[in-house]
Amino acid sequence: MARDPMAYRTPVWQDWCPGCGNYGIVAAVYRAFAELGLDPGRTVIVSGIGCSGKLPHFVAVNGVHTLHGRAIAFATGIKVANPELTVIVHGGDGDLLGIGMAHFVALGRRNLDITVVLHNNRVYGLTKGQASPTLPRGGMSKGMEKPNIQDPVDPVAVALASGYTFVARSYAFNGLHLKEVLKRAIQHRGAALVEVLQPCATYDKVHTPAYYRERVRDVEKEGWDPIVHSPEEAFEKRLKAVSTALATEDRIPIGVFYQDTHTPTLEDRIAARIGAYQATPPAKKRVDEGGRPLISKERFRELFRDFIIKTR
Amino acid sequence: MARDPMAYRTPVWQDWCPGCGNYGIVAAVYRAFAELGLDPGRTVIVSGIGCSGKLPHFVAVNGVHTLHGRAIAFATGIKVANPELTVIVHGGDGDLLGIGMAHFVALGRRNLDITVVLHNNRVYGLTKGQASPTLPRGGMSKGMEKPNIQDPVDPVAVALASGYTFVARSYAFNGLHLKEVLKRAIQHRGAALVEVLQPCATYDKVHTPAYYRERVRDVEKEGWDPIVHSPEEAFEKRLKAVSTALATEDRIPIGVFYQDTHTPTLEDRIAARIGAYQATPPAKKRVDEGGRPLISKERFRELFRDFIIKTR
Amino acid sequence: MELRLVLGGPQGAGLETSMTVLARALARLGYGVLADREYFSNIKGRHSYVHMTVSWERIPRSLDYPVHALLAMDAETVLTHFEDIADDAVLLYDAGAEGVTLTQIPSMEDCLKRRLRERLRELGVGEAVGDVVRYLRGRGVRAAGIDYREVLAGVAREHGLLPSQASRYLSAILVAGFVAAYGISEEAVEEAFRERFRGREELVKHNMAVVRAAAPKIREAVGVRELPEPRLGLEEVVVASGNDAVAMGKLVAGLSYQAYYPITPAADESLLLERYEDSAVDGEWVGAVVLQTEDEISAISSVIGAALTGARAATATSGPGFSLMVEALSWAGHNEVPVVITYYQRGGPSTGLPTRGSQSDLMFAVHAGHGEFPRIVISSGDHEEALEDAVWAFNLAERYQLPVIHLLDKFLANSLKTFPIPDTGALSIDRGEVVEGGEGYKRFDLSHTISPRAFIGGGAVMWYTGDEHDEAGHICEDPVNRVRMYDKRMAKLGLIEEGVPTNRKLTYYGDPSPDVLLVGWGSVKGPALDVVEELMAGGFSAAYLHLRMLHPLPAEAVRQYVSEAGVVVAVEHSYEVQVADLIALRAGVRIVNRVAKYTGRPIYRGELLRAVLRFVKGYTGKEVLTYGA
Amino acid sequence: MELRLVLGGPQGAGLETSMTVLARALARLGYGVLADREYFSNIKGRHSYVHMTVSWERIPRSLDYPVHALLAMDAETVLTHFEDIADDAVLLYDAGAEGVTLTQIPSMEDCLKRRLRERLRELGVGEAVGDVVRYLRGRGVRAAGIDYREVLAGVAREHGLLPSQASRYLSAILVAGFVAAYGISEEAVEEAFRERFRGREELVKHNMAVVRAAAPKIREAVGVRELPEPRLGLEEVVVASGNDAVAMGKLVAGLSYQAYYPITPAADESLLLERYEDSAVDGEWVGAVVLQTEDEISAISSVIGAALTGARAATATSGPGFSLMVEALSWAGHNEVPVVITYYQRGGPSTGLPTRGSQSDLMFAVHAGHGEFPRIVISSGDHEEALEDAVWAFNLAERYQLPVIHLLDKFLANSLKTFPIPDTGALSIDRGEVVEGGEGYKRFDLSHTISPRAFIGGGAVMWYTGDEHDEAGHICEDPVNRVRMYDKRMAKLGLIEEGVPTNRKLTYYGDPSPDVLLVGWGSVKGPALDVVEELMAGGFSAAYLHLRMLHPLPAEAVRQYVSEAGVVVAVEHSYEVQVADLIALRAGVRIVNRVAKYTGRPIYRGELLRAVLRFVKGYTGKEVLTYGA
Ligand SMILES: Cc1ncc(C[n+]2csc(CCOP(=O)(O)OP(=O)(O)O)c2C)c(N)n1
Ligand SMILES: Cc1ncc(C[n+]2csc(CCOP(=O)(O)OP(=O)(O)O)c2C)c(N)n1
Ligand code: SF4
Ligand code: SF4
Ligand SMILES: [Mg+2]
Ligand SMILES: [Mg+2]
Repeated sequence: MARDPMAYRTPVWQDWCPGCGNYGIVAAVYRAFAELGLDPGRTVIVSGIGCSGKLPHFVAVNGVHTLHGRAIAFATGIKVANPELTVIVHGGDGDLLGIGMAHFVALGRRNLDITVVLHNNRVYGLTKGQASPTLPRGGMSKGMEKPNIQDPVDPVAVALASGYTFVARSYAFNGLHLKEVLKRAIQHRGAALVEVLQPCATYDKVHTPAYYRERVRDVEKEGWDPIVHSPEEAFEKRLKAVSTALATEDRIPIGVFYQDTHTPTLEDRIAARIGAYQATPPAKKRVDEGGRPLISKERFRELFRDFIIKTR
Repeated sequence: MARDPMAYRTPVWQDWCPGCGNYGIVAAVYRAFAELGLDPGRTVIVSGIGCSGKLPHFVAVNGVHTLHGRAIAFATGIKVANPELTVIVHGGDGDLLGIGMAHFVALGRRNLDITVVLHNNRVYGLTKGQASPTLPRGGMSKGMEKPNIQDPVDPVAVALASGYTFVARSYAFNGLHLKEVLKRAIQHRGAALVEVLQPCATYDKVHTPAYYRERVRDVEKEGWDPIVHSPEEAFEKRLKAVSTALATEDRIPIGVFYQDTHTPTLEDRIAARIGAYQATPPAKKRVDEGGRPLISKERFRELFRDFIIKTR
Repeated sequence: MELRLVLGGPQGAGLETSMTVLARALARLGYGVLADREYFSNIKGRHSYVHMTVSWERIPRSLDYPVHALLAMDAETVLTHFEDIADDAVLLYDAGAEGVTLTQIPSMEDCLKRRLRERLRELGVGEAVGDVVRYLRGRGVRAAGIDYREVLAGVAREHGLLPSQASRYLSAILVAGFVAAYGISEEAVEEAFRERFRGREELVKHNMAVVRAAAPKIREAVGVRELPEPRLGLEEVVVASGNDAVAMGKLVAGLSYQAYYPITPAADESLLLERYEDSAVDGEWVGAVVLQTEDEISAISSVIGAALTGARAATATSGPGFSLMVEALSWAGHNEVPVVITYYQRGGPSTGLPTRGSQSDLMFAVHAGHGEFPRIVISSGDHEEALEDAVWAFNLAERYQLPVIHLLDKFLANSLKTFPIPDTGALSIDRGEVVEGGEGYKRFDLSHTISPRAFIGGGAVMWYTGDEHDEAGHICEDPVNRVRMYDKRMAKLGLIEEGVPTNRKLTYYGDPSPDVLLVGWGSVKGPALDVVEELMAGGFSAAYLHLRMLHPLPAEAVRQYVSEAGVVVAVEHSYEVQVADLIALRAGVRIVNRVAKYTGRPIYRGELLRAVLRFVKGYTGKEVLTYGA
Repeated sequence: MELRLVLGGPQGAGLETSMTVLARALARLGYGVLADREYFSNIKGRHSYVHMTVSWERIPRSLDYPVHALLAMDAETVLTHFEDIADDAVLLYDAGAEGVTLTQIPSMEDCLKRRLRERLRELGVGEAVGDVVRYLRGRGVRAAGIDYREVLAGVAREHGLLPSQASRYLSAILVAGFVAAYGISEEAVEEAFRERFRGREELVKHNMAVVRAAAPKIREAVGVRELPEPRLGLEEVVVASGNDAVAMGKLVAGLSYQAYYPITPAADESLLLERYEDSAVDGEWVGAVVLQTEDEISAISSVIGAALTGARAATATSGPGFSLMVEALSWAGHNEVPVVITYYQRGGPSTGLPTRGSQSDLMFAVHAGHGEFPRIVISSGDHEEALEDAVWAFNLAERYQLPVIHLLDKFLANSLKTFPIPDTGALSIDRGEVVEGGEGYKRFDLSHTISPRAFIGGGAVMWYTGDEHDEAGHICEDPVNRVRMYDKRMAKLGLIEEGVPTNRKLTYYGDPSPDVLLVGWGSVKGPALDVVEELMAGGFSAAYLHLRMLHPLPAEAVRQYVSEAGVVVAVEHSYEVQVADLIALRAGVRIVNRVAKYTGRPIYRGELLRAVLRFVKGYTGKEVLTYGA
């Protein structure tokens, strides 16, 4: 089942800046995919717009590089239409938590089996370093004229408030940890968030590799158990996960904070509505019979009988 | 200072359904405004689209009935441009927590001094009763063909995760409680959320007045102290507020869950950047001098000296 | 040849039930029915009415005034419509409301109140319902004043109901009015009630009790004028709204994914699809997954995603929602993704008149989206066309690999019509060139204008991006590649011009070189055809050019038709009559005579005829139609 | 008369500094400068270049090839541009990169690599930089091969820097190249560095050390050809980008609120406004509050909100962002709110070529939004116009109470230009009719086409809604009110047609009844004027019709100009040449000759001249321009 990580690398030149955390992320992706033995033809990376958004072009699985903030929405259609696919979203902090916040929350409410990898570099990289929704108030990147006047939002807290059933944080240059977390997230059935702390080498002179190296702490190693053992436990666990995940000036927790396997996925919920869904999802539905509709006039009469009236 | 509540009522016919919770809300608005003695010319109600969105037409203060999901965004421009105004947003649960979620979260990050009144009727009223983001999974309104397959989101939890500094819940037909909470929210300096449980008489046959009457509990009466007494306390208080606010099948907490007066408002933050802001906000900035720009050629030369080069 | 009527009452009081029951009963009896529903953006209480044409000779295509019957649930209906009725019309009203005056109707908008007050003063009529009824009686109207409360109380007593329960059957009195005045079979009506309240037999019973209680009194008051025997010769008909027809068409097309965000007047289409989600024929799934998304941006984005996997995917919306879809539309155009957007126009701008009709989004639909990319815009003139075009939309989308906008409107969406069962078996399904892909597959292979399409999940690996791309789908900013890819995309417009037969893109009705040519699209079709018929019956040489593909426009054919006609008149439910602008833009001919209606109400046959006759008599310029409450 | 040059290197390596320093030094010496910046959607590493025209006779208006100097930071620049240079041009390159071959340049896109490989084979030239330099030398090019590493190492040694620190001064070598080859004063350059690195004197010192170290070697290699003395006669100039010019114009206009969401090529405008947020003149605040919002929907919505309170409010964006603003645009049009949207076009569709230019959003800007409502679309042809029009935009918005779209493009946004200080004191500020309001104030008073505007917060109470409204701003669905309000709004278009002088809406340059008339807008102006000049110098009768108000279009004047000319050619940075379509639509004349460029690169003078000459010689149809890397 396991494959060669480098088989997942496309020949496309990776045009991120030297030292960018995205190199760490894509490397972990190659290894996670290889260890999971993902079939490139049955795997899709869906991305938004930003430095992070370029990632699918560097990975030799299907890639859909969408619109700023909309990766989750595109991915939703892909996954619902063909639930056999492994669907992974890569997006920036601006992309997912700013313009795309409505979709980010909606995914939690659906618990669709998608993994969201959030490249948190605290800036808008590709537009030259403006503040993103994770930059602390008062913070100032190299691309800004004035210090930030907006407060940051914590993706872990929002994900937990929105219904994600797998919530984790990792760090771009902790390759092993990130790879393992990605694997667990992909293997989890349900909406998964992996926030990745990603240094922006060009615009963020504060949250550097040195900064993170000193501060990250693996809470699972410290004994945190993210598993929801019974549905009743979920609410309390979520609250505790929020405190466990809380980052402070000198301690940034990484690890899986929360995993709940009791909540049905959207696919399960649809399957409960539509008998044929599992065997014949939308992508595989037969549409015609020799170039003619399956619903012939006779079948039309049958199917829409409620609308049809025989005249006297 | 206090005025006659009925002075705040416009002659416009209120075309909500008989029994609609919105009648309770608008009545509480009249009374809260009257008791606060709000100046109609200096007060603005900004609403989204929905049954709830019609409210400004029934209140004799400035009314801006905007687009579906965008009331907070419009209100942001109004308030930033003229911080002297009292700005109150009224929106539906679909409006604020679905299509408008990105703005809902962004307001928390800014802590702009706006009060958001969320009419939570668990349905899309004006489009005839589809599921809103607060309808429980499996729930089914009278407008739906099939039971809901999406999980609800709790506005209180999201607001607390987003940085709102005043977070409360009340009930449309508990007029006294609602009026008091509205008053406290309006008086609070900073982003305030008041979730109002609002029975939809036409589409929701579950969350009826009887349902709520039995279940609502005033947590403040039960001893909950929502005040953040020092900035250090904020994080813990937020977590406790989430558990305090948790609604279950037989207990729905109402009251103020959280109030933090230590975080500067967006107005404060702008004023720290721009000396003139408090005295001369954008709405009052002088634009011309006798039909000519304030920035004459001479002043242009001075202001943009960095761009101007004297040739040799 | 036809009977016209208005049923009116407060929104939420059962008017839709009366409409459906009457339409279905009449269909069963062999009549053709067309019914338009007019209502406010309101759930309960505002004035709402149904304007219906019943024909014994054909399936009606248009509506007109004056009506032959006004069946009023409340005072507001009588006062609002009293001038809409013919001199010998039937008027059914609540005798208990005779004393109600204009002032006592809070739900009526002030400006209408002011206008009515003035008009009544002009006529020397008082402001109470009773005054108006007296005035109408004087004009020859056959009025039946029935005490509705009394009727309902009687039924309540008889069936052991509370008064509040009985009030739910108010709308059955209107049904009784029709049944009584036109000698309609009570059986047909009962069957219609039974279909409407499937499995809730007590509702059928109580409704029929009301009908039976009220009918004799009404008959007594107005007498019976039996409807002529129907001569349509149909053995079975579909009775459906435009929303229903499109949903049916989509299922026939093989739709398997629809994402939507609720909005008037599109949402009902998605609700019907939801009802059919789990449907099968001969054991095979023929439904679609229907997902209510968090907004329209998500709806269209997820539809694009689904289409990439090979699903026939669509969304349905109206103006505000479409505005939000514009960014993703451009992505779909750029990435050559076959998606269908069913776009029901309503009164704009902005929220506008959200429950009223319009055709004012044509130029927007044609030009929406930044940058240049091919799209197709089609439209349908009636329920039958809408059903058929819903299939066509997917075929075009997949053959040409682009977004297709199916431009409809509220008039169609919400009007109920009887029409023959479509011969869906004769329609074709065209999926365009689909391949498995495999090793080295290039999604944007430049050796074809339309590169063979593989589905994500089918085994091949491919890339899509909103950036300009190379053949594999990777970002590429090279200027030479840019021109080749840009040309490839834009060349589709030429392929469509050649590849789709002109007679599928437009229909021409009437005299070949007419003295008067009407030009229109969408819901203009019905009244236009009827007016052309009347003109021809009056000895004029007339024709109607009906456009079904608006972009790319069959410009050459349009130019020819327009240049061969005498007086040319463009007709549209809008201010600008945008179709004339579009023709100027594409075909280079300027149509100066324009008939515009932008009150949000449909174009009525009579007002259109009068306007056209003015043009025939030499007037040039714009005529604005305004009839209708 | 002019000197043309290209400076190239990897994105993020200081090219912008070289451009700014050179432009400012040249400006100080009295030359006119225009510099276009071409770059990928990338932060570091992709090939980027500056294309500059330096003139001693006037302020340059257009760019052209071949260039007289190519100053290359890296191998990719040499290989990409080697055919862009004149036979006796100066070439500065890194001797240390002579051995670098095509294959060794990962940042170069594959298709370019393939093309170059083929071309070099054709020319019989090897694939290494050294081979190409030898070939160019053979053609007469004066090449200076300088070992960049050595130069930097020397400076590093001298100033005690680490090699990694010294590498930050690479771009100074390009400055040295120019200084050396054209005998530019080192003082002027030093001053420019000082302005660029205000207060960071060590950066000035190190950069100048590099310049002084490299210049003699370059001079030695290529000799000095001094630039002619400038004859422009300006005592002072502004050196600014188009983004800067618009920001300045907005502040002159009295902007007090700008909300934006970062997007190329608009964001720099907002950053400049942010820098001036706290500015005052004579103790009075002249800055604007600048808010970075969560998306473009929020940006435009908050701008509308701010405008309602009386602020002059604006946003700036490009295609993807504008697409998201469309719904709110319709609200603003409906509610008669004066807002300004500065719309910088870039290459579409979708993300397209996000850092390249285009003019392909014209029809979208004119038709964006559901429903019908008046708007104004204006555009500017150069920096001076852009600054002035930024003021005009607010005046139009407030006088006519509607949204104004100021349509610009990336070419303008990112090009640096020298221009005279605008006489802002002579501009007018027109706020339209503003009242206090007070008791009984009606925002949409129907006794005026443009109802007097009161501000929220000024004391009066008023209502706004996206629904159709009555005079007070309350929802109203009445058909009679509907028509009156609709007519009132749409009538503004007529007022604008009459009220704004034609010569403000368009500018006509050249012969009155010319044999060749070019028609264009925006960034077409520069090359078009230069081509007209060249044509006239060559004895042709020629003219250029420059459109500044595109909607409502001054149709009558356009029709007249077009019909009086011989050959008419529409020019645009797009595929369709949409301006010709717009003219067909509004003025009823069809321009068949079209010059299109859609590679994302600007139209160059020479290629435009050649295309126009083909039309002059009788060709009709479309000419596609493609020059430029
Ligand atoms: C609708 C829209 N608005 C703005 C942009 C411009 N834009 C491109 S990338 C980007 C921000 C990227 O920031 P983030 O999402 O954090 O990604 P990063 O580059 O940091 O990985 C923006 C605003 C866009 N492409 N589309
Ligand atoms: C962009 C857009 N999409 C859809 C609609 C249609 N619409 C009108 S009201 C409404 C939902 C209202 O639900 P909610 O916000 O909960 O308000 P309520 O009516 O329940 O008070 C929708 C979807 C719209 N007006 N605009
Ligand atoms: S700008 Fe920052 S995030 Fe983007 S590629 Fe460079 S280092 Fe990475
Ligand atoms: S539909 Fe529901 S929310 Fe809307 S007015 Fe009626 S009762 Fe109220
Ligand atoms: Mg980021
Ligand atoms: Mg609601």
